Amino acid sequence: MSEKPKFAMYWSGSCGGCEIAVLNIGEKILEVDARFEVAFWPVAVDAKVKDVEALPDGDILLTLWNGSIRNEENEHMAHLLRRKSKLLVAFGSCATEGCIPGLANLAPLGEIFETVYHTISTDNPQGIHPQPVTQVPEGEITIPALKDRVYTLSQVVDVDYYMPGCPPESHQIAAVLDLVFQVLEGKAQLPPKGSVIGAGGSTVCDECPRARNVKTIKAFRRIQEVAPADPALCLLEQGIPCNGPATRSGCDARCPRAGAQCIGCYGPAEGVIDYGARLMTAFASVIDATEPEEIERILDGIPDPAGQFYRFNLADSLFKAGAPAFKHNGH
Amino acid sequence: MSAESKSSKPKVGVYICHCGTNISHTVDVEQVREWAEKTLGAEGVVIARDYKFMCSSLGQELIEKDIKELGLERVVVAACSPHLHEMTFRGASKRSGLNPYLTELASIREQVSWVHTDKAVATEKAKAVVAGAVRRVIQNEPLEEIRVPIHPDTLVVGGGIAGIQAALEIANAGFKVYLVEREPSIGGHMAQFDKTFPTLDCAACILTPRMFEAGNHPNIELLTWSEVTHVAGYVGNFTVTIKKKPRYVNTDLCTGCGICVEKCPKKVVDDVYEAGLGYRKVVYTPFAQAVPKYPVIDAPNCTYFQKGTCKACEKFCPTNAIDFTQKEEYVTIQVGNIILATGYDLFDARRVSNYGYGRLANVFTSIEFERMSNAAGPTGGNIVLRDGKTQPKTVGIIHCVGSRDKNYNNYCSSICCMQSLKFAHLVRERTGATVYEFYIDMRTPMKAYDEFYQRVLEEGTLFVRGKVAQVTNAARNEREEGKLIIQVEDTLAGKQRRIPVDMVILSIGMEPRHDAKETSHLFGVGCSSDGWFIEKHPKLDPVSTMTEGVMIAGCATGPKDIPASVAQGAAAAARVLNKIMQKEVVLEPIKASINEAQCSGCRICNGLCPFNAILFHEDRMVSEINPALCQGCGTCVAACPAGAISGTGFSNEQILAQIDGLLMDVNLAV
Amino acid sequence: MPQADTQSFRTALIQEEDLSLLEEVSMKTAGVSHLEMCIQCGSCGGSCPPAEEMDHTPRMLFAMLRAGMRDAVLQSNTPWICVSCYHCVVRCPQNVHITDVMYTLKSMAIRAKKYRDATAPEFSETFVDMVEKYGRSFEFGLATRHYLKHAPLRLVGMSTLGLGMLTKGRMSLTPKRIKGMPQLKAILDKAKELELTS
Amino acid sequence: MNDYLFYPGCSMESSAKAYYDSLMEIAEPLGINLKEIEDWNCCGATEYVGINLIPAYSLIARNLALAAKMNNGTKTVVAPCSACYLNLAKADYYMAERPALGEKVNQALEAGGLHYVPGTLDIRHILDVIINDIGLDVLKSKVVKPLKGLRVAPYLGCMVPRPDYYHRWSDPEHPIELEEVLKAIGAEVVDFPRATACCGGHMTQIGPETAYELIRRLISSAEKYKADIMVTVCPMCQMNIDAYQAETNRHFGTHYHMPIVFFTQLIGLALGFPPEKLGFGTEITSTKEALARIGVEVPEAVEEGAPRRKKEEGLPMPPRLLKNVKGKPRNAEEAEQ
Amino acid sequence: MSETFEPVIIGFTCNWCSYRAADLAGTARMKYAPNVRLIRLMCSGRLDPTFVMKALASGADGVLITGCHPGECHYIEQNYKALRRYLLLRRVLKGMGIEPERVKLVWASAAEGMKLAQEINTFVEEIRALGPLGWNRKLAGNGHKVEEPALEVAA
Repeated sequence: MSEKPKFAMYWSGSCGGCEIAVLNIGEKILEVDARFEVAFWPVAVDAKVKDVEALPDGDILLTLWNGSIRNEENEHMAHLLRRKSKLLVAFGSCATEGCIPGLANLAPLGEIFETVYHTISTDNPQGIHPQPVTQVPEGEITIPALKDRVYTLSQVVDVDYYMPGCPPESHQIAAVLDLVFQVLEGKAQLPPKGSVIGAGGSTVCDECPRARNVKTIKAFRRIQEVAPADPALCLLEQGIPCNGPATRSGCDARCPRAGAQCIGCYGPAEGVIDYGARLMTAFASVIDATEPEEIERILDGIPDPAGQFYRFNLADSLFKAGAPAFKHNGH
Repeated sequence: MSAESKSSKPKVGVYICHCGTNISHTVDVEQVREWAEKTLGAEGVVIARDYKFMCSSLGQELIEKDIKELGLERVVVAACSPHLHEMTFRGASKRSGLNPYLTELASIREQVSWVHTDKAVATEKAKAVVAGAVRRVIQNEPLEEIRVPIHPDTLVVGGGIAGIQAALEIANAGFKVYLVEREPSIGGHMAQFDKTFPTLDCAACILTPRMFEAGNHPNIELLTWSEVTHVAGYVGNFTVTIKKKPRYVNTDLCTGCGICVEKCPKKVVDDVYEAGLGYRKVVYTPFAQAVPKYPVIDAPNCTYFQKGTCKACEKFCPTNAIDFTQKEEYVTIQVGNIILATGYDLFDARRVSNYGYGRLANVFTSIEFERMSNAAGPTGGNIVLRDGKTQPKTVGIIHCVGSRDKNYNNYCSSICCMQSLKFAHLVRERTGATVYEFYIDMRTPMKAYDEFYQRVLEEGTLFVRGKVAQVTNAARNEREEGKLIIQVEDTLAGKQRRIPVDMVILSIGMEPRHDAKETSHLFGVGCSSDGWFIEKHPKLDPVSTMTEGVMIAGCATGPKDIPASVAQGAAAAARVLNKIMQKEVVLEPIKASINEAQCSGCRICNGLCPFNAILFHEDRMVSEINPALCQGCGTCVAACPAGAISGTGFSNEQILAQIDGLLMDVNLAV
Repeated sequence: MPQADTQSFRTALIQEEDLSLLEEVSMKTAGVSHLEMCIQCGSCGGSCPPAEEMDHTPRMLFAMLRAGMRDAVLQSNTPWICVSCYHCVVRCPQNVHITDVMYTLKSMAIRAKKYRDATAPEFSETFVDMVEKYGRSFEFGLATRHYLKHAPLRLVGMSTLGLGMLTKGRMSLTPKRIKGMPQLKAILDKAKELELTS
Repeated sequence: MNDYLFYPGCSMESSAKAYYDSLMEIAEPLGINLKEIEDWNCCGATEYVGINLIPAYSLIARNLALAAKMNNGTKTVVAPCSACYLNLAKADYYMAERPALGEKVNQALEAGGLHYVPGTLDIRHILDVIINDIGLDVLKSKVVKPLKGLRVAPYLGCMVPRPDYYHRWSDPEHPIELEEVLKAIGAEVVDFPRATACCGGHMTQIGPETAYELIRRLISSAEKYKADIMVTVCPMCQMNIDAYQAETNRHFGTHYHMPIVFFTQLIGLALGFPPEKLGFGTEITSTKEALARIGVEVPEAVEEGAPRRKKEEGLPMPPRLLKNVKGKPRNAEEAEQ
Repeated sequence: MSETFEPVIIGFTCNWCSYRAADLAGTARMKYAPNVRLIRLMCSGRLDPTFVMKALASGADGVLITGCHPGECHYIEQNYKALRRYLLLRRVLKGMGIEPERVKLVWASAAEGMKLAQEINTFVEEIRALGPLGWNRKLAGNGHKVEEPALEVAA
C-alpha cells in the first residue's frame, strides 16, 4: 500500500558475490529500504515468483540482475523481470559479459556433465545424472534444462544499463544508487539507455599508480616466477601479463595496487567490440622480436591464451563460445 | 554491448562500370545494378546505374548530376582498382560539392572480371564487393586534406655525382642546399675512375668542374668529413643533426698549399680513394682536385696522436692552420626536403676464394684497375703487375664477380659488362696485351653501349662465354708454369679451357652500403632485403620514398651507371623544387588520433611508430599523435587496448562494416 | 667426343623432344635440385677435374635435358666420369645440386640400360651387392670380382699392390658382417619397393 | 672429456687402419671420448646413390637412426672418413629439405623398426672436432715432440669442405683448418694450391687413366712445393695417392715419391707416440725418408704467391679473408612444399 | 552452389604491396579461385585481430592476411607487428577449438601477382579440406535442441 517505487534484485547463473557486494555498501542499504519497496529479492526478502507475475508490467522501477543466463529458468526469469521492470540493469560481470560461468562455453555440454557428475573428484555412488525430467514413484519432477551455452543478459532480453565488475566495487554501487535517488528527487538525469554505469570510460592503467615506460617484452612470466616483482613498475613491463591496459577503469586498480596483475573483471573499455582481441593485439604489438621462432618462444609464456584473454568476456566476445560448445549442434 | 555502426542511413548512389567489355564480359553488370537497387535499398542505396565507361567525362557527369539532383551523401563506383581511378571519382564528387572522401571505389575488374571465368560466380562476387563498399562508405567521414608549409632549404646526403647533380639543380634554381659527405672530399666513386664508358672521356675532366661549381656555389653549403646523426620532423619541416668530424685543420686559416702533406713523415695504405692499391700520407687530401681543398689528419694513424711527438705538419704549416685540439662538433639545420644519394659499396672479391683475390698477387679488382689505369693513380697510369714494373702480356677480365650468384648477390650489377669492355680497350691501348673477356651474358643495353662492344670486338679482344670456374697458380704443364691459369668452360665451344694469363681483373659488383639499414632507419625510408632503398613506385615514382619529403637518387636504390645516376639526381631535385614551389604540401588525411578521455596512458602504442609520431605527456599521462608525422599505417590504431586510437580513412567502423557487407550473402543464407 | 656429340644430337633429332625429362630428373634427385634454374654459365663444366674425359660438360647435359634428349643424355658417359668433388656445386651461381643430378642420371641410365660402358655401373652394383650381403663394404671381394670381370690384365699388375695391402693388414680376405643384417635387409627391401612406386 | 658418437666407416677397419689406430691413440690425451655406433653399416660411399635413391638414403639413415637411439649424453656424430661424413650429413640435410624423401626413408626404416627425425643429430668431421671443440691451444699444450722441419702439404680433398651444408669450414676451396692443425704440431706447412683438389675417387677402379692424371697433378705439385710428405683426412685420398702412386708413375713414366699419411698419425708423433703404434709402415709409398728429416733444418723455400703489405716497392695486397661466409640462408619458397 | 564446398574467405591486403599484387594479377589476367574477397588496409600493421574474429564469426570460413615481405614494409617495420599478432591469434583460436589453419599470413610484394594468385588457390584448397566453419549458423543456433546434450550423455 505504499507509493514507494519498487526495487528488485535477482541472482541467476553466478556465484553470489554481487549480492554480497551490494550488502557491502553499509548503511546505504538502509536508504535503499527507505526509498524503495523491495518487490523481489530472493536473497534478502521472502517473495515468490507468482507475486512478481501478479505485478502489472513495468511496475518495478529498478531491477539489478546479476548472473548469466545458463538455463531455461534463468531465461524465463529474465523475460519476466524485463516485463515487470522500467529499468533493468545487468549487474556484475556475469550479467554483462558472462564472466567465469561463461568459460563453460569452451566445452560441450556433455563434457561439462561428465566432469561435474562422473569424474574422480565427484562422489556420486549411484552415478546420478540429472535429467530435465525424472520419473519418481510420486510422479514426475523436472529441473530447468541447461541452454546450449551461457548467454549474457543482453543476449536474451533488452537491457537498460550495464554495471561491470566481479563483483562491482561497493563504492561504485553506492554511487549508482545515489544517482538513482537524485533522479527520483528530480535532481539528476538518467544516463542514455545502454550506457555503462558504475565504472570509468578509460582502462585500469588510468587508475594504476605504477610507473610505465615504452614497452618491449622479451618474455612473459607468471607473477610467481617474478620474485619479487618491482612494486612501483608497470607489471606488463615486467613481463607479467596484466590485463589492465584493456580493462575498463572503475575498480581503482585494486589488483595492481595490491601487487597482483589485473585479470580483467571490469570488461572492455567504452566502444570496444571484443575485449580479448584488444588485449592480445596490445600484448603482441609490444613483443620485442621479429623472428617467428623467437616470437613463438615468447608467446609460450602465455600458457592458456583463450583463458588469458577471455576469462570474463567469452560469452560476450565475437565468438561467444569455443567450437566444442557447438559440437553437438550438428555442425 | 558494442557500438558497431550508426543507425542513420545516408543516401548512397552506386555506379557500376562495364569498362567497355572488360568487366561486363565476366560480370552481369545489369544484374548487379538491379540487385544493388533492390537488396541494398534498405542500406540506403537510392540509385544504382551502370555505364560503359564510368571514368569518361560523361560517366563522371552522371555522378555529379545525381549528387546535385538526388542529394546523394555517399557514392560507390564499382569499376577498376582505386590505384587507377580513386582520384578521378573523388574529383567528380568534389566538383559537385560532396566531400571527396565520401566516395569509394570498389574493384570489380582487377579483383573480379579479369581473374575469374565463371560469369555466375563472378557476378555473385561482384555483388559482395559492392555490398562491402556500400556498407563501408556509409561509415566514411568527410575529411579535409592536410596542408603543411615547406621549408625552402634542402639537405643532400652523399657527395657523389648523383648528389652533386641534385645539389646543383636546386642551388641553381636559387634555393639553399646543404651537401653532406662523410669523406674529406666530394666526388664519390666517379672521382676514382680514369675513363668513362662508352665515350671514354676522362672522369676527372667532366667531374672536376661540377665538383668545383658545387664547392663554390653561393647556395650550397658543403659539409664534408661529416655525417647525419639524427633526423626529426616531417616533410617541409625536418630538423637534422650533423656530426662534423674533426679535421685537425682550421679551414679558416688553411690555404690548401699542401706543405703539411709533403712534410708528413708517415705513409699508410689508402683503402678508400686508392682502393688499397696506393699509399697516402697521414695528413692528406684524397686527391689533387679534392673539394674542399683542405686536408684532414687521420688521427688513428697519426704519430702525434699515438705517441704525442712529431707535429711535423704543424711545424711547417705557413698559416698555423693545424689544430690538434679540434673536437667533433654537432650542427643542427632546418630543411624542408632531403635527398639521399648515399651510393654503394663494392663487393669484397676475397669472398670468391676460387678467383684467388688476396691470395694470388696478380689478381686485381675492377676498382684497383681503375686506379692503376688512372694517370693520377699509384702507377701513373701504367698497367703493371703487382711487382709494380712488369707489363702483362695476357690479361683476363672476369665478369659478374659477386653478382648474379646466389652465393653472393643475386642481382645483376648492370655496369660490369661495360666496365669490363672499357678495361679491355684500355689494356690493349696501353700495353697491346692479349685480352680475354669471360662473360655469362653480354649486357650492353643503353645508348652507344653495344656499339662500344662492337668496337672492342673489332680491336681483337677474345671473348669467352662462360663463368670462370677458378683462377689458379697450380700449373699442369710448362706452358702454365708461373702463370695465372683461368679455368673455364667455353660454353660456345662446349669444352673446358685452361688459359694462362699474367693478370686477372675481376669485374666486381655493387653492394648496398654496409650501413644502409641504419641509414634507412635514420631517414625512415624502406630498405629491401638486399639493402637497397625502396622507391615509392619502382616505375612511376623511382626517386620518391614512402616518407614524404625524402627522395632517393643514384646507386642507393640499386646498381646504376653514371648517366642514370645523374638523371636521378636531377629528377630528385625536380621533385624537391616542385615541393618548394608549392610552398606547402598536401597530405592524405589518413591519420590516427587519440581520444584523450579514453587514453589511460598505458604506453603500449609509444614504441610502435617508426616515424616517432606518438609522444607521451608525462604530466597528463596520456599519449598524443602528431598528425604531420603520422603516415597513416594504422598500426597504433590496431594496437590500442583501450580502443582510444581511431584512424581516419580506415576506421574500425568502416572495416567492420565492409566485412559485414562482403559476407552479406552468407548471412542472408542463414 | 665430338663423334659422340653429333651421334647424340642425331638421335635427338629423330626422336621427338621429351619435355617432361627435366622435371623427371629434378623430381628423382635428392634434395631440391634447382635444375630448372640453370643459366648455362658453365661454371660446372669449368670446375670439373675430369671434364676432358666427358662426352658432354654438365652444363651441356642440362641443356640436353631441357631439350628432352632422353637417350642422348642417358647414353652420355658424363655422369660416370663425375668424381663427386663438389667443386661445381659450391661454385654454381644457381645452387643446382649438380653432383646429385649426376647420381640420378646414373640410376636412370642403369634402369633404362642405356649406358655405353658397363665398367662403372657394374662396379657400383658389385659394391652394392657386397654391402647388401654383409652390411659393410668388402674391398678384397670387390677388387678381385671387379678386376676379374673388367680388367683381368690389370689384376696381374695390381697383384703386387693387392699383396702389399694384404701383408700390411690393409685388406682382409674375409668380409665383416653386421649383426642387424635381417633388419637392414627389411629396410632395403621396403626402400626398393618405395623406389619403384615413386 | 668430450663425448661423441663414433661412425668409423668400413675403410677404417681395412685400408685405413693407420687412420683408425692413430685416432684411437690421440683421442685419449686430447680428451675425445668416442662411443662407436652399435652395429653401424656401410654408408654406401659414392656408389649406392648412383643406383637407387631411396635405398641409398635408407642405408645411410639406418646409421643415423641407430646413433639417435644411443644415449651417452650427446647428439654429435663424428666421422673420420670424408665420404662417410658427407653421406651422413647429406642424408640428414636432404631428409629435411625434401620432406617427401624424409617420409619415404622413414617408411623404409619403419620396416626395420627404426625412425629418424632429421636435425636430431649433429654430424661432424673429426678435424672439425679437434679444431673447434678441443682447440688449437689444448692441442699445442699436448705437443711433446714438435715436427720441426718437416715440410707437409695439407691435403683436405673434396668431401669434407664441400658442399658444407652447415657452413662449418672457413672456405669451401681454400680452408685453413688443416693448415692450422699442422702448424700447431710444429710442422712446416707448404703453400699447397691443390689442397682441396680431387684424388680421382673411385676412378682408380673404373677409369684408371682419369684417376692417374688427377693423382699426378697432386703429387707433382706437392713435390714442386718441396713437401716431404702429404697429409690427408680421407681414406680414399690416402689410398689413391699412396697405393696407386706406383701405377701412376708407370703410366706417365715419372718417378715421383710422395708419401701420404693421415693427419692423426702426425698428431700422434707430435704427442710422442711411437710410429709403429700410429700405423706407420703400413703405407705403400714409404715415409721413412720423410720422417728421417724431422728435426733436420730445411733450406728457405721459394715465396710463392703474394708479396705482403710491408714491402714498400710494388703494389700492396689486400689482407687475407679469414672466415668466408659463403651462401645465403635458403628462403622458404626454395624448400619444397 | 555445387556439391563441393565453396569456402568464403576474407582477405586483408596492404595498400602498398599485396593489394598492388592483386592489381597485377588482374592486369596480367591470372586466373584464381573466386572464393576470396579482399579488403584494403594501408598496412598489414593495421590488422586488428577483431577484424579476423569478426570475419570468422560472421560466416567466413577462413581469413587470409597479406603484407609486404619482412624488411620491405612501406612503413618500415609494421608488418612485423602483424606477424606477432597473427602468431598470437592462432594460439587463441586453437584455445577456442578453431583450427588455426583457418587464418594464414602470406607475404607478397607488389611484383608478386603470380605468387598471390597461387597462395590464394592453395589457401582455398586448404580451407576446402578443413570444411565449413559456419560460425554465423552456429550462433544462430538453428536446428539445435536444448535437451539434446543431457540425453546424449544419459543414453
